[in-house]
Amino acid sequence: MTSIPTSSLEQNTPEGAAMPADTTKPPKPKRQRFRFLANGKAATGIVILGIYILFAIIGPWVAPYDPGARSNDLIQPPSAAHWFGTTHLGQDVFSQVLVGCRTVVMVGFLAGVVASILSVLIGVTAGYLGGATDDGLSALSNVFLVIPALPLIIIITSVLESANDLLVALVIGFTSWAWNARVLRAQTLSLRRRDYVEASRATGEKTWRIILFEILPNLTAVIASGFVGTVIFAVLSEITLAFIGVTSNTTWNWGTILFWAQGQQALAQGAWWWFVPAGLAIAFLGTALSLVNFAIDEFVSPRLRSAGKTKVKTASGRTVRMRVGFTPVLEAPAHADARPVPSINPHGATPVHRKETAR
Amino acid sequence: MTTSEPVLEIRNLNVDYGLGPQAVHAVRDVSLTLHRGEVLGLAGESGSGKSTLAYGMTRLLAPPGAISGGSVIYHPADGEPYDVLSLSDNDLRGFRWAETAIVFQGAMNSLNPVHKISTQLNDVLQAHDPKMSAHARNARCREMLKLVGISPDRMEAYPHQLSGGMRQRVMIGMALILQPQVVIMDEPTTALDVVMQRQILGQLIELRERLGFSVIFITHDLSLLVEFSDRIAIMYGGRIVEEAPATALYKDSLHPYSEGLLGSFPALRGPRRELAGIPGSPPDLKAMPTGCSFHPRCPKAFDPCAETIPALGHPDTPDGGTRSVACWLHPVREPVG
Amino acid sequence: MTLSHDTEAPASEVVLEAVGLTKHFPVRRNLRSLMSRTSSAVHAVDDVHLALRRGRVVALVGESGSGKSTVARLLAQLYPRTDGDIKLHGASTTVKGGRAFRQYATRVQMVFQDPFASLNPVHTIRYHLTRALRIHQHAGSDTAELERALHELLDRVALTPPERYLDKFPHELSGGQRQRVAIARALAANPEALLADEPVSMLDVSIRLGVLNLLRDLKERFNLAILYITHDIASARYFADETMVMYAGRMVEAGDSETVTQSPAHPYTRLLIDSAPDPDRIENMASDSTDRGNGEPPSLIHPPAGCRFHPRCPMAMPRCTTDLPTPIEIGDKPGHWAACWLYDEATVAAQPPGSAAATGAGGETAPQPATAAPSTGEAR
Amino acid sequence: MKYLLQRIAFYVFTAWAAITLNFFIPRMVPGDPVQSLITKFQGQMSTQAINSLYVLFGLDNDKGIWGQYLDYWKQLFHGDLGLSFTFFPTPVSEVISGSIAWTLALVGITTVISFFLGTGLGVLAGWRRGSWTDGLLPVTTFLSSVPYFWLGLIAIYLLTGPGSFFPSSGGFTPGLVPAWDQYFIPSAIKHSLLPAATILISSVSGWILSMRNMMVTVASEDYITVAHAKGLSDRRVALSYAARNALLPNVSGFALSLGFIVGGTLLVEIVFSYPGLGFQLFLALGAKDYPLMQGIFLVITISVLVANLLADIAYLLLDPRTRKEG
Amino acid sequence: ACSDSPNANKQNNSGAARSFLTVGMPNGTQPENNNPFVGTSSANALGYKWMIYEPLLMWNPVKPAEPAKPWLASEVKWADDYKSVDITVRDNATWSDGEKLTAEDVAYTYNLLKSNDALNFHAISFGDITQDGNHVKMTFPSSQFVYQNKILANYVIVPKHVWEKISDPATDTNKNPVGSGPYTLKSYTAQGATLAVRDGGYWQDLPQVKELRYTSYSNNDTQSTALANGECEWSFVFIPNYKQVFVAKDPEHHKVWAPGVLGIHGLYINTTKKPFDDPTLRQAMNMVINRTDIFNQAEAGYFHPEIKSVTGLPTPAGDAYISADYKGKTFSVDVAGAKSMLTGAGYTMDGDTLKDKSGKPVTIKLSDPGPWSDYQTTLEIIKSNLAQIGIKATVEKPNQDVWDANIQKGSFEASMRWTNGGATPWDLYQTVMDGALMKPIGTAAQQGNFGRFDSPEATAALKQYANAADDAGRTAALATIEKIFVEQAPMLPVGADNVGAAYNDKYWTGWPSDSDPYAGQQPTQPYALDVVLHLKPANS
Ligand SMILES: Nc1ncnc2c1ncn2[C@@H]1O[C@H](COP(=O)(O)OP(=O)(O)OP(=O)(O)O)[C@@H](O)[C@H]1O
Ligand SMILES: Nc1ncnc2c1ncn2[C@@H]1O[C@H](COP(=O)(O)OP(=O)(O)OP(=O)(O)O)[C@@H](O)[C@H]1O
Ligand SMILES: [Mg+2]
Ligand SMILES: [Mg+2]
Repeated sequence: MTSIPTSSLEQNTPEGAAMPADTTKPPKPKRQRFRFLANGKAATGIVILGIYILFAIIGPWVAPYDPGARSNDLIQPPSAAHWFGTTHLGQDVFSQVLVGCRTVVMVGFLAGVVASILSVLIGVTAGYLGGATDDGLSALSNVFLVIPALPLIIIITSVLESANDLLVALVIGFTSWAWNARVLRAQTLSLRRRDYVEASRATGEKTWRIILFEILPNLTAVIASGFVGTVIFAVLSEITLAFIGVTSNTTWNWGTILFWAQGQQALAQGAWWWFVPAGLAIAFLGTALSLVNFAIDEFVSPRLRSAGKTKVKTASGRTVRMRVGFTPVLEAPAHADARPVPSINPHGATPVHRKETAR
Repeated sequence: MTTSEPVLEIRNLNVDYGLGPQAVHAVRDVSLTLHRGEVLGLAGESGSGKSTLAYGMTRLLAPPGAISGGSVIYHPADGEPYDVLSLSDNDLRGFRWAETAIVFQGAMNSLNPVHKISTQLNDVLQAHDPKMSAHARNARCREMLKLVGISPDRMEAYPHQLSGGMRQRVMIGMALILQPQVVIMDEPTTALDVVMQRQILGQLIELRERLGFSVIFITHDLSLLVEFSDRIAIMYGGRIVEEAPATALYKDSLHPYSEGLLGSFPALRGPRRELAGIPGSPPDLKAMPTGCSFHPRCPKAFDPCAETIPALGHPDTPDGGTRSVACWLHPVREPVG
Repeated sequence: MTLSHDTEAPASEVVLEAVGLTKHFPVRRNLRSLMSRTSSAVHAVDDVHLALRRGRVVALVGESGSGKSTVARLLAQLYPRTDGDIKLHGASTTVKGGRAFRQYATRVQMVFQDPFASLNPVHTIRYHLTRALRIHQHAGSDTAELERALHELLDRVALTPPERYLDKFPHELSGGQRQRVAIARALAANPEALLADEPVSMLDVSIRLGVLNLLRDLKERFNLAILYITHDIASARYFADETMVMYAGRMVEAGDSETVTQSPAHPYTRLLIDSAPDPDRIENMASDSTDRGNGEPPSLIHPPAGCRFHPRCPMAMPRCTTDLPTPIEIGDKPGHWAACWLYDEATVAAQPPGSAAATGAGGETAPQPATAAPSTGEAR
Repeated sequence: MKYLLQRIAFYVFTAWAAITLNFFIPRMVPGDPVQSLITKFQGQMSTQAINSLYVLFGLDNDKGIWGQYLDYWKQLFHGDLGLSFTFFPTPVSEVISGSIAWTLALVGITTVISFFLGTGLGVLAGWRRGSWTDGLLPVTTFLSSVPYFWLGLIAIYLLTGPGSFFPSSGGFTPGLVPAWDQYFIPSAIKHSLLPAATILISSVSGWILSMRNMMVTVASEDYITVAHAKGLSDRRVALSYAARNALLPNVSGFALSLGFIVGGTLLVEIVFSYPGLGFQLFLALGAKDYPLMQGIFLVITISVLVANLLADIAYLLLDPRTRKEG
Repeated sequence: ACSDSPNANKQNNSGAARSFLTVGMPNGTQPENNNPFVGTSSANALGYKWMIYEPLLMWNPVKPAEPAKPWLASEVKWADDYKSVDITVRDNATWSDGEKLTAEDVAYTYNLLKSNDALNFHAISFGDITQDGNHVKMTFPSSQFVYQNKILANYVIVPKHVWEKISDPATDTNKNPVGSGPYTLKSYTAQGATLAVRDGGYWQDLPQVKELRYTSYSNNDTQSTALANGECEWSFVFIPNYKQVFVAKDPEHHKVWAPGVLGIHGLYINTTKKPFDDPTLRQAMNMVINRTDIFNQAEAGYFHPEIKSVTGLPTPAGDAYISADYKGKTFSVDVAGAKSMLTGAGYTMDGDTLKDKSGKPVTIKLSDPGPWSDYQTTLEIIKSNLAQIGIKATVEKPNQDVWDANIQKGSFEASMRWTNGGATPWDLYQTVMDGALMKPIGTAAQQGNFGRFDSPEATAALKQYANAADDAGRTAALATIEKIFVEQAPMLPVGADNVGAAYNDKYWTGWPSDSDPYAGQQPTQPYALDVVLHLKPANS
């Protein structure tokens, strides 16, 4: 073998034996951006969420009636004219649900964004910087954790005279970041001494860039699930507040519908159509968000992105389950040369009990 | 120590990652026989499928790994041989550790961080012999720890309280606690300095002498293999390309890849010699070259190499009966498997 | 493609120097010791002196956990040091962060031990390298230039064709490929000193050889000063100009690589060299495979007094248990020293070597040193 | 020692900050307890009563807010929480002690059950990924997203009524006196079934989800494969190896959720007319009953802090690695 | 478990005739407090204080003009100027601890009120209180005509020998109440109180209900559910669509009675805000409010009986007070009339929008706290009513505290609110129009005149009514008051307070009704005792 002191290993390839993988133009990196949607759950979630967002945007325009308009059809069950029936004032429940969608979605997402930003700012900063900053910020988030959120929201919304949706969203956002901040801080603590963070520091990255581009992407799953959790929490809070009549919002949301329905004892009156749709609408929104959450983990981690399904069909049509500890054997072993394999005797000092005869 | 009696026969084993067209064939058509009492070294390019082979034959590969063909015949000390791959889950559980134990690549992650060493040792005994008394179990655990040179008073320690070397030895002790016939060790010493490495291996060899189990030893460190194992198998691109007694392989390797490997490691002692690497880069498992997967890098490649995959067989050499190779340069007398 | 024993590089300028470098990691106590007032620390690195010169490679070997990586990180100023000094071109430097740290980073780069951990799993190779280039203003002014720089980098570490790797995520690469990416990232800064922490540990021997060749080439072409940390002493012999041996946080021996590997002076070095597997002496293995290296590495929280190796040393003398050995010139080759009382003639005269040696575990007898002046382990 | 002192100092500081906030925030609300009382009784209380109420509540002598703050701390140090306005002149401590047992019994037990049930199901769902348990997730997600007052009201509508087994409200049959006897206990249990089920249904899925996710993560750890390789039974691997390790985050979540028992159940108590503390807090908010609010906030603050401390300790006990790092 | 369990006798009451009555109020959890003078006590909130303690007189608000029945007082004589009263105390009443009830106790009680502002929750200014044998004589600095029932029928008498030992009667929770009523407190739990009938010694026949079980429900919903389920037999609570929610559940026994009284609910208008300072505009608004809709849709057809008389006085309680001018004059929706009245006064209709004299569109903000759903519904209806004359109304739902502050400080445009109530129309008119209560905008007017209605005439007439020496003077004053109220429309009356209840006569009959309105029916008011005394087992 000749000795060629060069820097490149590859140059040394014996001529004529070119490497197929090297000479062919590498395939365009195909990042399956929408792989995410291949996941059934995530796709369902996205679709439902899409519908909600669509209605949040167009709801007020497509609503068949003015949600507050009285009519003479008092407490009517669902009909062609009123899909979800009417209220004690003859208002159209369907229109109320449609129109209410906007504030619910708006408040939920705004609060989610506010809380997520705060929790990231405070949690990650505390975790990454450590020291006195950490102590201070941790104490702050502990205080916010200790203050009961719902009462605080009630108090704050009552201090602010004309509490509109925006305000409610902000208040919810400002009072519900602490839990996530805690989680993020713990997570950051474990990340900040990771080699790749140290490595990018050693490369000469600036601190803000390290936080933003090295640490944050690895927290995406946590942030996302925190965000989803906060959105659900915010929606539930908003609706609860409206339901108990604390918020003074004059606009419609599903909590307002439930407030009226409950104030008029809709269920006891037999007017289930007044009470049920809004609750279901909330539940489906929450479900959609959770479903999306399931897939976020996979989506943000390049490693998990390639992880396969759990159940697979083999060529011969059998279904095998991919599971840890028991690698599936895809083909039923049928070896012409396999020796006959009789049942096994327990052996030696370590008895092995087997019920079944191996084939 | 070594007999010619087989204890584990791997036949035409194929292991894939993923399914269908996406599948990566990480182990292809591997046939390998482990004899009673021998240390079989497994070396090869990184990514050539050594770990996959080790986990595949015990069905321990994590998803998306799947076994797509072949059989693993186990010969118990007494009784008839059987195919490990077709055992039911329950039988497989009984088989594991009692017959074949594995020391995994990273000792750090092999021990459950929240359980004491004693618990983890005890677990094995309890699972395989529920009737054993607690006292007897405890005695056995102590014995095992002593055997691997860990003072039994460390029984109640948690894994993080032990050094890497100690953890490694705990794993070795655990692997031997049921006196299995086969111990598979996957790069058990890569992270350790040579002193520690030698210490552990020395103990292992000594134990083998006493207990008579067989070892499959996976490592990149060829010199270590030559020193410690009876036979060495070299893997490349998911296949076994050569298999021979350790000294025979070291002195006179037949496959150009083995030659390349042996020519690449620097010697610590003796005059400095020229090191020749293997040119080219490892094959892409997804786009394997046709024919012999080593041919694009092989300095001796000739016509058939690019076309047909050479079969592993006993070569036509004087010691051909004890070794096998898969290379067109060496006409095969008799195929293996 | 060869690692040839090339001609001695001219003794040249010191780029980076460690003077009495010390690092103690405070340990958090457990519940029980919460109550006691003692605060303890891991003595990871104690009083380490080391100099990296232009165009030369210094190998750092030693047992695992002896503080090699810590030395590298200290030199990269990733850890604040407990004591000692780091001199860059003779000037004492302490940088904690901010601009000064980044300035330092352009001159001293580090390759981390574990390429699985040191590449951010969410970023592509392109991102990693682009950042490195950008930070050190080697990215050029437009995308074409950047692309060229990226290609050049990957070419340098023999990841060709570059397009095949640029857009991959770390987990899609093999260990060896990652290690090369890590090296490429360090090279992007065009540093003066490269701290390479076990850069080839995960590679099979053939690839390992390729990477070392690359480093050697770079060293020669760019006059790089390299610190090469490894467990593979044989590669240190071939690749490094100078080899230093660490044990339990302390330097125990240093000298010209060939000398240190062929005629080790310190008992620990000898143990290390003897332990290294060598296929050429298989025949002798059976006889002495059992009697080496017994005993545990010492606790670094409560390191042994005197020489830290004395509990395991077959030739320990009473003095070894009390007095910290100072570096003593061996005299066979210039610059070869060992921190061992065996080379202090006065001590050896007063106290026979081995007189304080611990009897090996399992009643094994310690190997008898042939002479006080240790023989070089010439290949048998 | 220093560590312990640091922790204690940290908790003391947090407690101080939270209590201070709890003092000031309610007082930022416009209006005062007397007006709230009058509006609460909408016409049933004449406006002439205003003066007598100011005198009664001791609000007639003006003290600056700082003076009140100091007084509050003075009171606290004497273990005195003051007199409630809404239930004047009942001492706050009496109001709280009267209802806290109900909250603890209903929500406490339910939280514990929910945690164990959810964690158990989560273990199952994570371990048997790809089996029927996958169907569990959408269902529980759906249930957890339902506002629980809504669920409770539907339950009341569907399941209670004349002749139904389930009572619609209250903690026990009116006329009974709390006592450990064969009349009261069954009655109390019967009354707690629906509210408990409501809380359970809407909270259990959180535990299921987090446990499942942790299980999935842990299942890919090497030591799980090793456990399988050891030939341990599936149960043993699932419980002693996977679940045991996956449990850690859930445990700290659980400890914190214990802290939120008091504050978090307002609506169940309202909907089912359950005589608990959450509802008291709601009333106190509406009535601007500062002493009662502060008292309940204090209980919440202390319970959250204690829960935090417990979480710290639980972690220390459960994860030997943290024991090393503190 | 154990035989001495306090619940031992509780379970076997299903077979024989029912001996207990379940009473509920939607007041939330109540800690035990039996102090009858403290409005916040559980005894007051649930109303059981009226079963333990008794007043001197029993007054029936359903027939306010009728004199109150003697109760602990066997006779009451007011001076003509209503500045003093002479009370004869009944001599056959005993306290539940066996002591005799004497005039000394009565004098003690009133002296307690006099010397204790905190207990004197009707803010009565007492003069001298003297006792002489079984007589008690009280004097007052001013005429107490309008307050007479508050003084004698609303304060209960407490035993001197018990209360003189109490150090601070205002903060005592009176854990062992000793009263003259037919019931004693048997047990108290967080959910409510249980009262047992006395063994004897009551000055009248003991009631047939042996046990009263009071439960405090968390809110209206739970209370009405309990009523509908039959768990609770008697309560005063707003039940939406009560016919379906409550009555239909057991039409034979589930009943609601809701007589109106002299206290009303209406839309207060801030008379300082332009253009609502113009009585014409207010009157026009008054003309378009659809009170029937409000009654049926917002008040469930019963809760706030519809006000028909233009004087704002409810029928039948107020019938006797309607002045001759307005007898028979009732509200009716008259959109056209309102419009023409407005255009006549210089307003213009621009399409659907009403413009005031300066040409600005007339808009109004209606506000009430969100949780008051009947008011909210009322506002919604008013909003659409006002739209008919081109007034664009918006409904706001400020937080209750904010609303409260706004109302008192006069920073509102219009809001539904209640008035005080009493034995005469004086209380309700005073709340709306009394200039003496008026405060400048921005200063809290706590007692009334929230709309800042500035009418010296009205103020004078109110004062005259309260202090008049004879009926003629009162009638004249009232006529003036009503005239101002009708013509200036400072507040648009909508519904009356009711003193009825929702009840269940499956086990107990004898409840007051339209045919026999012997008392009001709220379980928390003084007459509750009178009601209980009338109850008889249904199957007897
Ligand atoms: N989850 C996976 N999906 C796809 N390919 C995989 C996966 N895991 C491993 N592989 C591929 O399978 C091949 C064999 O891997 P294996 O771990 O057996 O190699 P090895 O010989 O043990 O290498 P090393 O010496 O580095 O441990 C590798 O090329 C690797 O890229
Ligand atoms: N951050 C830290 N905190 C506490 N102790 C540490 C820390 N980092 C390293 N140590 C300890 O310092 C000692 C030296 O560690 P170091 O990583 O430098 O060893 P090394 O020589 O690089 O070992 P290896 O060959 O295994 O990489 C070890 O005992 C280690 O446990
Ligand atoms: Mg491997
Ligand atoms: Mg290291």
